[in-house]
Amino acid sequence: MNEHTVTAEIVAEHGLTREEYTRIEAAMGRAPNLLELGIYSVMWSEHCSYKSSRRHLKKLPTEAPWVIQGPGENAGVIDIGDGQAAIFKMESHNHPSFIEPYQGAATGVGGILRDVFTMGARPVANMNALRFGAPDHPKTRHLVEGVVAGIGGYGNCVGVPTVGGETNFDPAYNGNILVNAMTVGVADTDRIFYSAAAGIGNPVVYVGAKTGRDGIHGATMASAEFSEDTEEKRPTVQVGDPFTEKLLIEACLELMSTDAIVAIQDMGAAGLTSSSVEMASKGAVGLRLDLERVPQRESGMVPYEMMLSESQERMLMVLKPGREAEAEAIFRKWDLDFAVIGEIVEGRNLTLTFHGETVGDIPVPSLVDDAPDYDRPHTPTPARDRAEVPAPGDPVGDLVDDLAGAIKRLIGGPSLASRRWIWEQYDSQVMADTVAGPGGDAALVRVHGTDKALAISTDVTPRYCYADPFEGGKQAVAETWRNLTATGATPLAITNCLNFGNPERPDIMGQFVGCIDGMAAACAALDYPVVSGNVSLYNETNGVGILPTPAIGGVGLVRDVSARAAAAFAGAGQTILLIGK
Amino acid sequence: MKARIYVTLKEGVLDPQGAAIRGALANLGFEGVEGARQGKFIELVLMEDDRDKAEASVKAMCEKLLANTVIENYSFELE
Amino acid sequence: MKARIYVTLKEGVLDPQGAAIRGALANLGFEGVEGARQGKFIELVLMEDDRDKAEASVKAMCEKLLANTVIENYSFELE
Amino acid sequence: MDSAVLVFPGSNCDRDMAVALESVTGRTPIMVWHKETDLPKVDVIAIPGGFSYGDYLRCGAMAAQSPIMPALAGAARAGMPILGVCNGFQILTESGLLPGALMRNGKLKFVCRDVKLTVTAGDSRFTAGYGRGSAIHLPVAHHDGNFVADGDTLDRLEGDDRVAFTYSDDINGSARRIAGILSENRRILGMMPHPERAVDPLHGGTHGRALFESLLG
Ligand SMILES: Nc1ncnc2c1ncn2[C@@H]1O[C@H](COP(=O)(O)OP(=O)(O)O)[C@@H](O)[C@H]1O
Repeated sequence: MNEHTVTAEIVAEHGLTREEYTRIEAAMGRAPNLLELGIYSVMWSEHCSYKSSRRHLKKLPTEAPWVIQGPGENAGVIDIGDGQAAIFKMESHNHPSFIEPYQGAATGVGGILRDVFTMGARPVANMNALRFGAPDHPKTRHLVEGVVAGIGGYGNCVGVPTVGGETNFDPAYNGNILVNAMTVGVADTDRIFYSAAAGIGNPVVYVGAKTGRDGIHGATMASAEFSEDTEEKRPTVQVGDPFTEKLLIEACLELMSTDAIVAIQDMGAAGLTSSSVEMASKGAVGLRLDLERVPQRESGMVPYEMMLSESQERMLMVLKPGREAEAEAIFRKWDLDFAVIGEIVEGRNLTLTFHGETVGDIPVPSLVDDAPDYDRPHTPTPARDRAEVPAPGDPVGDLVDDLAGAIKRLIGGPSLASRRWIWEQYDSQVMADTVAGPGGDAALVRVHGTDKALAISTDVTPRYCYADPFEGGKQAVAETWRNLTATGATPLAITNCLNFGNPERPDIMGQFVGCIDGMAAACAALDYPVVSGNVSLYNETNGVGILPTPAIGGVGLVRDVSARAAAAFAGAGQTILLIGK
Repeated sequence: MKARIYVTLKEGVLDPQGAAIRGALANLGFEGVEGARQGKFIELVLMEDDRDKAEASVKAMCEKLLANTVIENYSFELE
Repeated sequence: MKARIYVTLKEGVLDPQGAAIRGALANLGFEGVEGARQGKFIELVLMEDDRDKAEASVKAMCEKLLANTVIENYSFELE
Repeated sequence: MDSAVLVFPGSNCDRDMAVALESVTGRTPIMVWHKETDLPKVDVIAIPGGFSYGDYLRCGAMAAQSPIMPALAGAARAGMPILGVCNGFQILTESGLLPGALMRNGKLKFVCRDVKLTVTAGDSRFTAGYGRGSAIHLPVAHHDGNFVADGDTLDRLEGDDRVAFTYSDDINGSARRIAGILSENRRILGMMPHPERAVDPLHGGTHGRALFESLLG
């Protein structure tokens, strides 16, 4: 099998530094083979290991009496009363969406949905936070059309309403658009599923779509700074299949209504690698996968490709012994692949076999606990001159004497113009529980069969974060809090997607640290914890970074939806009050 | 001059439509369909009479608009 | 045996996709595109070696599923 | 009144349809999986919206070939009231139970919004509660709602008073702004707008209720 010897060049191609490679050799007590190197490169990528951000994320408040599960699982879980929980998370799909806007955005929606239904929730709402380059940049129109069509194409088909989001334009995103997608789901608190594997001898089961050679290296790609030739290389992008995802949602929820599942994890950006490693790591068990049993879409696939494939619409789970047939019947009914591909074993190793031969054997703790954790140098953002900060839309300084003209220009400009063109392409009403869809302060989605509603809002103002990361981070959290409050909801918790440039630059790292400190301060002051999130770094092309963009997704609860508030003035003769300074 | 353009997914790219077609044909009792791929078929009527010019122009149309060369291949015939 | 199937809109059926292609090509500066129609191109791999049987079977597949004969025509080649 | 809702892989308005039917009829609808070959004894059958088979190939094409469809055709011949909404309408045209076809929207984009409709048809099992000519609002949410048929068919539909609803504005390029049509015996209705999304005051409108109430007779 892995007859390749690992050369310095191969190490570099995997996005690992010399020091990181030395660490791998030390952890393994020998040189890794190519398959093992591939697995380390995935697990130690910025995307999976959070090596530049981990120590800073620890500063965010994550606890409150209503938090059932904070960061660390597939999604965060909060208690919404009556034995029910809201489960939610936000995630980025920035680089793939720049390369192939339709499929990049579509698979972004697919990925975040899986994070949520993996935990036992039926997804009830999608949101999307989008940043594009200047409206007159030659690429912008194509990117906007593709991203919006992709989000709609996936979300509409799976039958989850897209109820809101936000859209900004700024030249800083010309070479790096941001596509952040959020999903909110609802589960019963006694039916929440986690990823920790357990039970020596329990079967490890693969379900969903077959594995192809999709996006091999995709996870490492998302961690490497773009250079101008990225488009030429045309890396494999994944094609999403929302129809299969819809079947997967129904099949998983059907199996989850039994007690056959021990643990379950979706195959995210790093596919079989991250799912199997995370399940083994959380459960402190060993895991063996017999790779020839993986359902394959293409012939001649080798273990390296199977472990690194990013094929979509797949899940990994551990079942209780003897429950395979029952589970298989459910997945067959939904025309999905089902295969027992391994088992939980003694020890702490991930052991990979292929036709009976051991092709890889890695101590799991070394993949997770020994992953690099960098304290990257960071310099605080200097106080900026007004002129340095992007304007809040079209300038109206010349119209001081013409208020109507100024308002017209403002609401006609790209920052404030109506987003109807976008959200009319999304089915915002399927499931028939949307009480307030796009167009207001926060979306309201009734919890099916109750009088409660979840309020959801995504916000951040990147130019504030650029001017002053601490105040900008604070403001983004506070804005979601205000938007939720404005519907009559009690804000409960947030998720986030932290989009920044190259963390190896101290000024960018300074923006990152500043925003986190600001977010932490606001969350603490508002008793509004962070329960999940995602970090996307290296959003930079040829040394030009994006504006610091920590997108916040807030979720709140309206106990009696008939008592909600709406944004529109309801009639003539009513009193208008201004609250606050 | 007429151009008949075929746009197909690259090898190895997931083709959900093709897979669904194969499944539906099997459900309908058509056995022995080993593979199915769905692509696009575009017909253009061109004002151009010069074959070489038409060829260059259709190629450019495919690259720029008709095919998404990240995931698709194209081929064409002129007549 | 392989089947290459072309599904096209019947004459007289308005083709919004074709019209959009034509408009987009014009916007991109491609002049002289007089007409554009978009159809489907489906490739099947069949286990059948008998040409006549394959032909009958593909015809049935087109009639039953692959084309909607209210609005579409189809044609195919076997190879 | 008892009802059944057909469920195909990829249906996603099946629950919404069931909730709407239950809220009007007071009886829980029977959900019928597409692989069944018999229909339960009910008074109305609904085919819900969604993306059966992912809308791959053509919307509704694969669902129209499902095992349950011969039974549905039999029920149709026997005069059973059948309601197809959105993807359900597409399935009805693909299976030949209603004439015409639904193509990609004229502007090629998915469109989700409230639209103004005219109830064009006189009496039918579905429209009786509205009264001919009344103006109503219902949501649409579709990518392929552009109704196409040849001129003769369109003339016949209009001449026989079988156009149930028309859009007040051009929403999707539909021939003669047709939003919904009836079968020859007036007992099958296919429509793109979603009445089941307009039965509860929280939906923002309740003009869909009268359609279900008409069924109660
Ligand atoms: N990408 C999007 N997807 C869905 N809805 C969106 C999107 N962008 C904006 N919206 C909706 O448009 C409305 C206005 O957006 P925005 O100007 O960002 O809101 P605000 O500044 O009031 O928070 C909001 O209701 C929002 O939910």
